[in-house]
Amino acid sequence: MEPIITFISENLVMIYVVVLAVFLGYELISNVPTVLHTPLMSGANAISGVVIIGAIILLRQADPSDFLALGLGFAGIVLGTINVVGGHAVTDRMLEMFKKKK
Amino acid sequence: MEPIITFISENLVMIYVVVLAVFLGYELISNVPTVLHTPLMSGANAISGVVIIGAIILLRQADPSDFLALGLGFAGIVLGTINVVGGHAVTDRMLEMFKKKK
Amino acid sequence: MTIQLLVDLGYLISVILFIVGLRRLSSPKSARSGNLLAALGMGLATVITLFMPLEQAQDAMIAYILILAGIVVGSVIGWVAARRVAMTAMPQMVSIFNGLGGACAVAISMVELQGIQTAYETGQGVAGGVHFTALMAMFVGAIAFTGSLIAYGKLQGLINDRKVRLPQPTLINLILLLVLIGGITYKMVDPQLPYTLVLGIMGLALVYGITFVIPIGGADMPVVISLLNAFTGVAAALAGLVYGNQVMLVGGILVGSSGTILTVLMCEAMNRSLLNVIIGGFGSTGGAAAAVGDQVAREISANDAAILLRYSNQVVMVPGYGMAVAQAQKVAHELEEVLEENGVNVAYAIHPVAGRMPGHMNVLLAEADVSYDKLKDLDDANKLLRDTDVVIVVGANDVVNPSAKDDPGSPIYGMPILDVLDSKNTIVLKRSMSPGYAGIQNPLFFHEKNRMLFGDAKDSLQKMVNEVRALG
Amino acid sequence: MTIQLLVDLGYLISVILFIVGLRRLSSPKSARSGNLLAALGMGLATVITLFMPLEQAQDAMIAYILILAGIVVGSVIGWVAARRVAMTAMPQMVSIFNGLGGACAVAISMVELQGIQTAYETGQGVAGGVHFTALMAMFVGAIAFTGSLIAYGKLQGLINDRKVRLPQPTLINLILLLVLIGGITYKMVDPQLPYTLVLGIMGLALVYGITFVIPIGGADMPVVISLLNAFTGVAAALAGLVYGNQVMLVGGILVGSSGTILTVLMCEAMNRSLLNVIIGGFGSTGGAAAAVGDQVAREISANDAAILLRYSNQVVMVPGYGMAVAQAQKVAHELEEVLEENGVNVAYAIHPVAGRMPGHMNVLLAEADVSYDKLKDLDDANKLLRDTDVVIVVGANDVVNPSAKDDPGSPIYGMPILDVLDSKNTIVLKRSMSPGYAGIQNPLFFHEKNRMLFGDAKDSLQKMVNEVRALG
Amino acid sequence: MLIGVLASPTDKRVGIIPESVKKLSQQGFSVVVESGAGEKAYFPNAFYEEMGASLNSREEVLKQSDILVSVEAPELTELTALGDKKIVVSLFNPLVETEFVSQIQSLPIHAFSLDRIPRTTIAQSMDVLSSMASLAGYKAVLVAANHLPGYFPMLMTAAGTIPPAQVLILGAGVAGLQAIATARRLGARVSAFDVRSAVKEEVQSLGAKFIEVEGAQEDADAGGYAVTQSEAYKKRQQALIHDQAVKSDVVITTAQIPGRTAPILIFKDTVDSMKPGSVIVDLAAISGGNCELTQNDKIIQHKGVTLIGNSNLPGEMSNHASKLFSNNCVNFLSYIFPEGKGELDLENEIVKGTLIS
Amino acid sequence: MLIGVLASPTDKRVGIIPESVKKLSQQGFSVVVESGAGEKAYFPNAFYEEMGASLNSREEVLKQSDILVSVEAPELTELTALGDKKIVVSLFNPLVETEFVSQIQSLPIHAFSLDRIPRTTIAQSMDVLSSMASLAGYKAVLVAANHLPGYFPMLMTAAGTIPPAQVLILGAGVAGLQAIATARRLGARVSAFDVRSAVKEEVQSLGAKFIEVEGAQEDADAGGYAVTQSEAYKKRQQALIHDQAVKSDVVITTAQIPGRTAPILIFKDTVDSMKPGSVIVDLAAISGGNCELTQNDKIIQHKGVTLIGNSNLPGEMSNHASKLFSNNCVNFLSYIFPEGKGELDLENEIVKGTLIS
Ligand SMILES: NC(=O)c1ccc[n+]([C@@H]2O[C@H](COP(=O)([O-])OP(=O)(O)OC[C@H]3O[C@@H](n4cnc5c(N)ncnc54)[C@H](OP(=O)(O)O)[C@@H]3O)[C@@H](O)[C@H]2O)c1
Ligand SMILES: NC(=O)c1ccc[n+]([C@@H]2O[C@H](COP(=O)([O-])OP(=O)(O)OC[C@H]3O[C@@H](n4cnc5c(N)ncnc54)[C@H](OP(=O)(O)O)[C@@H]3O)[C@@H](O)[C@H]2O)c1
Ligand SMILES: NC(=O)c1ccc[n+]([C@@H]2O[C@H](COP(=O)([O-])OP(=O)(O)OC[C@H]3O[C@@H](n4cnc5c(N)ncnc54)[C@H](O)[C@@H]3O)[C@@H](O)[C@H]2O)c1
Ligand SMILES: NC(=O)c1ccc[n+]([C@@H]2O[C@H](COP(=O)([O-])OP(=O)(O)OC[C@H]3O[C@@H](n4cnc5c(N)ncnc54)[C@H](O)[C@@H]3O)[C@@H](O)[C@H]2O)c1
Repeated sequence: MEPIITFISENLVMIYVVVLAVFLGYELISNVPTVLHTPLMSGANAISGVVIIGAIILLRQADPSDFLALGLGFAGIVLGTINVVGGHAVTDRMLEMFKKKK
Repeated sequence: MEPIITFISENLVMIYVVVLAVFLGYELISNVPTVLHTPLMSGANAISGVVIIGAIILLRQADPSDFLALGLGFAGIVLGTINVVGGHAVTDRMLEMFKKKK
Repeated sequence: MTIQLLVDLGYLISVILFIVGLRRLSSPKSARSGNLLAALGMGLATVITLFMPLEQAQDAMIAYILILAGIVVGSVIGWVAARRVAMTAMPQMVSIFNGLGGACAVAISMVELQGIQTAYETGQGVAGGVHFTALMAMFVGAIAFTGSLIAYGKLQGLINDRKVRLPQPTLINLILLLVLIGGITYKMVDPQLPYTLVLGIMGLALVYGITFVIPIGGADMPVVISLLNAFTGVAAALAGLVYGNQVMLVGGILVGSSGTILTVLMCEAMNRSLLNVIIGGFGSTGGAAAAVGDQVAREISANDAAILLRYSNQVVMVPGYGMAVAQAQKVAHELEEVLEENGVNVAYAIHPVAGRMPGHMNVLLAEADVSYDKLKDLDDANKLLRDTDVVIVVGANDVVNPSAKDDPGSPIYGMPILDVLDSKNTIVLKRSMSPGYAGIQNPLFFHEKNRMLFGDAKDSLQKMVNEVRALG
Repeated sequence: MTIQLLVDLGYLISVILFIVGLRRLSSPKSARSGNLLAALGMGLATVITLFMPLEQAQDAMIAYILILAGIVVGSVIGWVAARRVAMTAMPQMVSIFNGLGGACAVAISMVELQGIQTAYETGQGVAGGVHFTALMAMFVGAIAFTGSLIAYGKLQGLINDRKVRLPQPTLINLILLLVLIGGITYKMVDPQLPYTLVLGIMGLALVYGITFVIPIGGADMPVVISLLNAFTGVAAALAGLVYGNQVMLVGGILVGSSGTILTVLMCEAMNRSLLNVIIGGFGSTGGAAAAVGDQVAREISANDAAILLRYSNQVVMVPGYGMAVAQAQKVAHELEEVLEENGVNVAYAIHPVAGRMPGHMNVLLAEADVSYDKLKDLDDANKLLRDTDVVIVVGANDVVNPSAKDDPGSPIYGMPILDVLDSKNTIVLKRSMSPGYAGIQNPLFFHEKNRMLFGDAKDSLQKMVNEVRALG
Repeated sequence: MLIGVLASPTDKRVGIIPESVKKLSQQGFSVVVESGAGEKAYFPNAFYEEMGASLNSREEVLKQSDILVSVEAPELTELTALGDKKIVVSLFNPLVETEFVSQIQSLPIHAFSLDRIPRTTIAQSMDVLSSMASLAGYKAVLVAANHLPGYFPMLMTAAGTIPPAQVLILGAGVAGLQAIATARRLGARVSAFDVRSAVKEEVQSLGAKFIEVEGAQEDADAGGYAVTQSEAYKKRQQALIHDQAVKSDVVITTAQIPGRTAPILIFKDTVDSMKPGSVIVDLAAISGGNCELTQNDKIIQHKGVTLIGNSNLPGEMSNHASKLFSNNCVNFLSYIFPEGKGELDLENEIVKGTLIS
Repeated sequence: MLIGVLASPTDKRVGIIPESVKKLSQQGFSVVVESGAGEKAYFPNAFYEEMGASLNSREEVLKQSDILVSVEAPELTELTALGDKKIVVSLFNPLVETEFVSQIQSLPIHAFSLDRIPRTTIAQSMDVLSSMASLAGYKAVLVAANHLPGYFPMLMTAAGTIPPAQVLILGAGVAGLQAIATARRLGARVSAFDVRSAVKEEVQSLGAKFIEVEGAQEDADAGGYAVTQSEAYKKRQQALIHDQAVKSDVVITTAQIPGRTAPILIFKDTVDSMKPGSVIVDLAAISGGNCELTQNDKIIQHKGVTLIGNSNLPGEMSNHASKLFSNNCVNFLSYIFPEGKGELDLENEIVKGTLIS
């Protein structure tokens, strides 16, 4: 128990951030029309590519001799970037049909 | 500048809390039907009575000889409680008409 | 340590209750429970605050007595006031409550500011952020306080828009605001400045609250109250920062942001901008009443009309020539259907001379496929009207003109009419205050039971249909 | 110090862009800009991360080369893949992308975990929270990774639901999950345990991702992808906690929570519970296709139908006897009106023998007050159909049966029909696959241009009206 | 007071129906009915007796009653034979039957002509003209549809598409509006024309197209009735009506100006150019007709066009027509004699308007 | 091939209208028309000539043509005088006119009776019975409304409330359904009854109430036609119909069983108890009528009830009736003689069904 309690009180504000973000995520999309389910999923998926931030930090912190870290980091960046770039691009294509009128 | 910058980096997570709460507040009620404007205002007003928390803390921290603090604290508690209790009660009355059916 | 965990969790739960409460408050079906949840959150936060470990706690006996006494006194006053107030006076009540919240923020900030002052004077360091925050809490709280009281006065009719006026209100307010900002900046730059400055700032802020609201028209008071409510929220949040208290911070911010949006939404509902409301002052046209001579006909929004209908048991529509002109028969039928879906009984009262030819209404309603059984003729309708909650007069005029009964001087005196005033409420849908075929004014429009919904009948009905649907 | 401020502000702006982006993504009118805003936020966060001061930064040349190379390679692959993919294969693509995001989380967590392992082994202290978080990030990322690949395989038709099956899937999954939780707990309790355990956990998590998705029917894959997307978001957030990085944390949480809700909404749209989807597996009936013999008719939801209609230029409704039975003429007219309001041209194609008496459709549509000018007879309709984007067949059957043209063996061979297949899409509204008056099956239903919308025509049309209205 | 209900030899309607007998007795009147008066309106003697009226011969009814009610005005001889102070309520059509009316003006009776009820809101419940015009408008469409050798509504059938009938209504007063409504019900496309531009809104409120001719004269003091128009206007009007009529399958004319011959709106050459099989119903036949070729109370064929000049269409709907007439009459009697007795208020607008002798 | 169009002495319809002449020539037929054949349907000779048909006397038309089209069957003498292999298309009503048909069966001609087109989806474009029944259903309501001494729709007026007319339709085939639709259009409350329970849904789809009698016999093989019913069923049915009819203002009967006398649905005592002024239109008059009192082609009054036994209502709408007949006929001819010539396919269902000699 002890370490968890410490963790909680140390990161109390962080926990507020998490709780608020959870509610916010819920509220943001709770009124989405069914037609947007797929594009929204795709867009959210692209956002989940933020992990590349982690990969970048990892590589910047990596020892140049630590090939495992370098390799996995590189892999992470490639994979994450595909997720981000491909995700946003594919979402944009899905949403093209909405631009026509009005 | 300096103290503000310090303030910001010291309270960075707090700022996230504020930003998220602002967005959340917006999202929470952005779809409210006009008929609920007044009850919602009243309900929110009751919530804004959280200041009594401050008044309680104030009194608990007050020196028993500091009559100004005691007096203002007491006034704060009375005023705040009226806000909270009266606010919720009045909101409930406004909303009574919604309970009838379905 | 474990107690601290409980406190933290308890506060977190309070915050979540606030969030969920606000959320539920914004939908008619769950609004009541939302209010209760928020109240629960508040209760939880209060209890926790009463007993939580507090570093600088003195926890004097007298303090606890004052706290409990304050809570009891406040609760009783608040409860009784809330129960006693008439339905129509509720906005005023909310305004008063809000003012008190603002006053509370002022009270505690002043104490804190004095503490800070002492700290500065005794040379102890105080974080600049805390000082600033406390000043702002006081400032914002003060505006909310006096502003709300003025709003109350206006709504209650104690302060007359036309009599109590400010010369050059925008200029005065601008100057006041600049002076206030200057004062706060001054105090921040040199915290050693005497406490009198703080008192001066408070005094000016209280004045500013008054001058801020005075120029705004009485009809716009609901918007102002909502805005001041957001101010109180911000004041609470700032106080929360001072105390490093999460519940106050998040709760306050939530109220501040949702209150602001609500204010904007309210302005939108009146087709105006917030700026227009605040600066516009008297120039505003959005008054909720249309006057002919010295008589005043009150208006209703489609939304309020919708809620009135949705929660009725018996609704009667009175079609007239205006329904024919607007070709609103189908939408009328749609409104009937959506109301019936919600368990409301709907009938049509057909006056024998409604329209411009015998059976005009029959032709139109048959076209819209309204069931024959729902059509009531004069006698049946007048019986039904006695048990009717809301009558919607769809572009009829002469056939619901009470002068035919009351005013022997009227050219239509003696004509049987639909006694819509036997019902609890009437809503008249027409485009203007102009008279009908007989060319005579209609006292119904000015009756206290009646509200006008101006606009083309088809549009108005469509709006009502949409609003009733939105009520779910 | 000032740089740190810039970094903090930049990150904050990224987060706000994510929030606003998600918000805008959930409304058709703003969805595109929402996507772009989110992308902008991502770009900003990336640039900041590249250059921000970092305490433990080694900033080796090779690292920067790898970073840039990785970004270039990833961008090119992602971009090309996204541009090349066929409209119909987009869900698969999203699934793949999501899987890669999960893999990325696994990759970085493994590195971090190794670092933590070393720290523990060399006796340096590591906060228990960080260790746990990294383990969870790896675990959740791994499930998202392999799960998404399986979902891709199912959607792409590479994995056949019927052939690739698991015996006792629920049991297997439960056991796997327990073992995984046990492993993580074990490692947490005794952090000194060898790194092999971590590798083992990773391996098992990857397997669990596969066994989690395998039992779920192909038709439910969109829901699964959405769920796995939420997983990736959570993994990102956890990784963010490891790095103490706000953007990752908030961005990840936002995706995690909105993804979860989206999953629930998707299940609701199919009238099922999430549990039912995950556990139900093959038992599920919600397949998006109705089969007669070995022919399969594909279904469409009212929502997708609505969007198809809303963004068309020309829509033609083909009423038949089913419209009469459902008494759907008024709702058909309502759909016509709401589409026309949105700039869509709508006409009705009336087949001479539609219904059960000469002029049956005319009688009904006249009752609903459809303008005579909108009614097209066989010849005009067939001309118009060539330029039609969507045909809605409202309870008609024989009159749109292509066998009358193609199949000399058909009893109605030679009868002129409405050539609805000359249009781009057709949607058939009926209650079942049962035939019409002539008692013969209709190949139209199985045509690739056609989608079925099962249910009473009036209900289906009403749903479409509501959905089109919701599109605003 | 005793009300006597007379039969109308050439009209199928009856002035008071059995249902009204009850109402009248509640108000203190008693009723005697000429035997067989309601027969043609499907109100047999038995129905009257059930409701408490007594039956008698025409002579007796004339002799006994204080108030006489008849749809058709009684013979001059009969009126002359009446005693002092008797009251006669009927349709005297005083603006046209000037000679007859001037003769009865010398008699010591009070004659009320129900066709002179003012067109005000308060008087609407006694307004026989409105009730009858409404019947006529409805019936005119039915008669036209019956004479048209085809369908009114649009039908798309396996044997070809039938386009909707084009119906043109000239004069959109009470009859015209009812005709519009009925034709629209049957599925026709309807256009209408009237000199009074106020009618435009009313026409459109019934879903028909209003044909506008610019520059019409209007007289707000005419109490809702039309006034005669200028020459230039008449030319433009004529051309427009011609164009519309030629396109139409059915033309129904209702244009009247009280006390004058009806305006000619359809000329011979227009009829000549109309489609074979088309139908014209002229409701103004009695005052000369709106069509040049109309013959009162005759149905004629002209180059394949059927011209119907029936002046008493309400009489064809004798049952409902009698019901409405009777209700109007009861409302009128209870208005001028509250509670079944009392002096006439000669200052009252309605009394002034209807009293012709 | 030359098509000859004959006039029908006692029927206002014509078999081929001018518009169809054009279509037929495009398909390789030429057309000769008996002078005046279209007159009564408002298709004057000039219209035919404009479309490229030639005009001639009846004798010449009979002599020249390969195919003869006539609404009314030609005289036996005329048919006998025709040469070999001639084709005659008409309405022979073979199930009833058995004697006449057996006589022409011995002639060396091909006689097609269009009233024998099978009731299948593919044949609908040639189905004269459907087209004519639809006309009859529509017209029946108009005739009823015209004879009813009152309004169909509900009207709430200053002179009292008129309740909507109650209309009862017996037999909901093509004519019955069209009658339902038309009566509903005019604002009546409609109920309908039919032995075939499948019709229930169709009746409701037109907004009318379906009256159900339990236990009807049905025969799926009868091709959509009704079959005769059991005694117990008939009793229940009779009681129910009686109750309904007595409440109704208008009764329209269309019940028929091909080749038999029509079932009696309305008995004398029912008519006796109906309201004075009510109207019965019996579309089955030609096969004996659905009402005991019906007299074919006569309008009679029985105790205040009007009984209309008009057997040829479509003929009253001669213009549209001819148009529909003509289109059916053209579809039929182009179906059995694709491109204007060719041998008859005697195996074809439609040919088999209609060929009576
Ligand atoms: N039934 C008959 O046979 C007949 C025949 C002739 C005359 N009349 C007379 O007509 C009158 C009938 O009474 P009524 O109550 O039906 O009508 P009314 O008294 O004439 O009043 C109609 C009202 O509808 C409103 N209106 C017009 N267009 C509208 C639109 N588009 N949307 C909303 N409102 C609209 C008008 O007010 P705004 O302009 O402010 O919108 C007007 O006040 C009686 O006086 C009767 O005597 C009847
Ligand atoms: N026009 C005439 O004069 C006439 C007369 C007699 C016969 N017919 C024949 O009738 C046919 C007419 O063709 P059609 O295309 O109009 O109709 P149809 O071929 O009979 O098909 C009607 C379809 O409507 C569907 N349906 C029934 N109730 C429904 C409801 N409540 N909601 C949604 N769908 C419903 C039925 O499918 P589900 O059961 O799956 O819902 C059925 O497949 C032709 O074969 C024609 O020959 C015509
Ligand atoms: N106050 C009431 O409640 C009440 C009751 C009944 C009627 N009215 C009004 O009285 C008016 C007259 O009604 P009515 O039906 O007895 O009228 P009417 O029978 O006298 O005339 C019929 C119509 O013909 C039109 N007309 C005359 N000359 C014409 C011409 N040259 N060309 C075209 N049209 C011509 C008239 O404008 C009128 O609309 C209407 O406005 C009606 O609304 C009022
Ligand atoms: N395939 C096609 O496209 C097509 C075309 C036309 C007609 N039809 C069908 O053919 C059928 C017959 O049509 P019709 O109008 O020529 O029929 P019909 O004229 O022979 O009979 C009229 C109606 O009377 C009913 N009837 C018979 N005896 C009765 C009794 N004792 N009591 C009550 N009702 C009785 C019949 O059921 C029928 O509905 C209908 O079902 C129609 O839908 C099909």
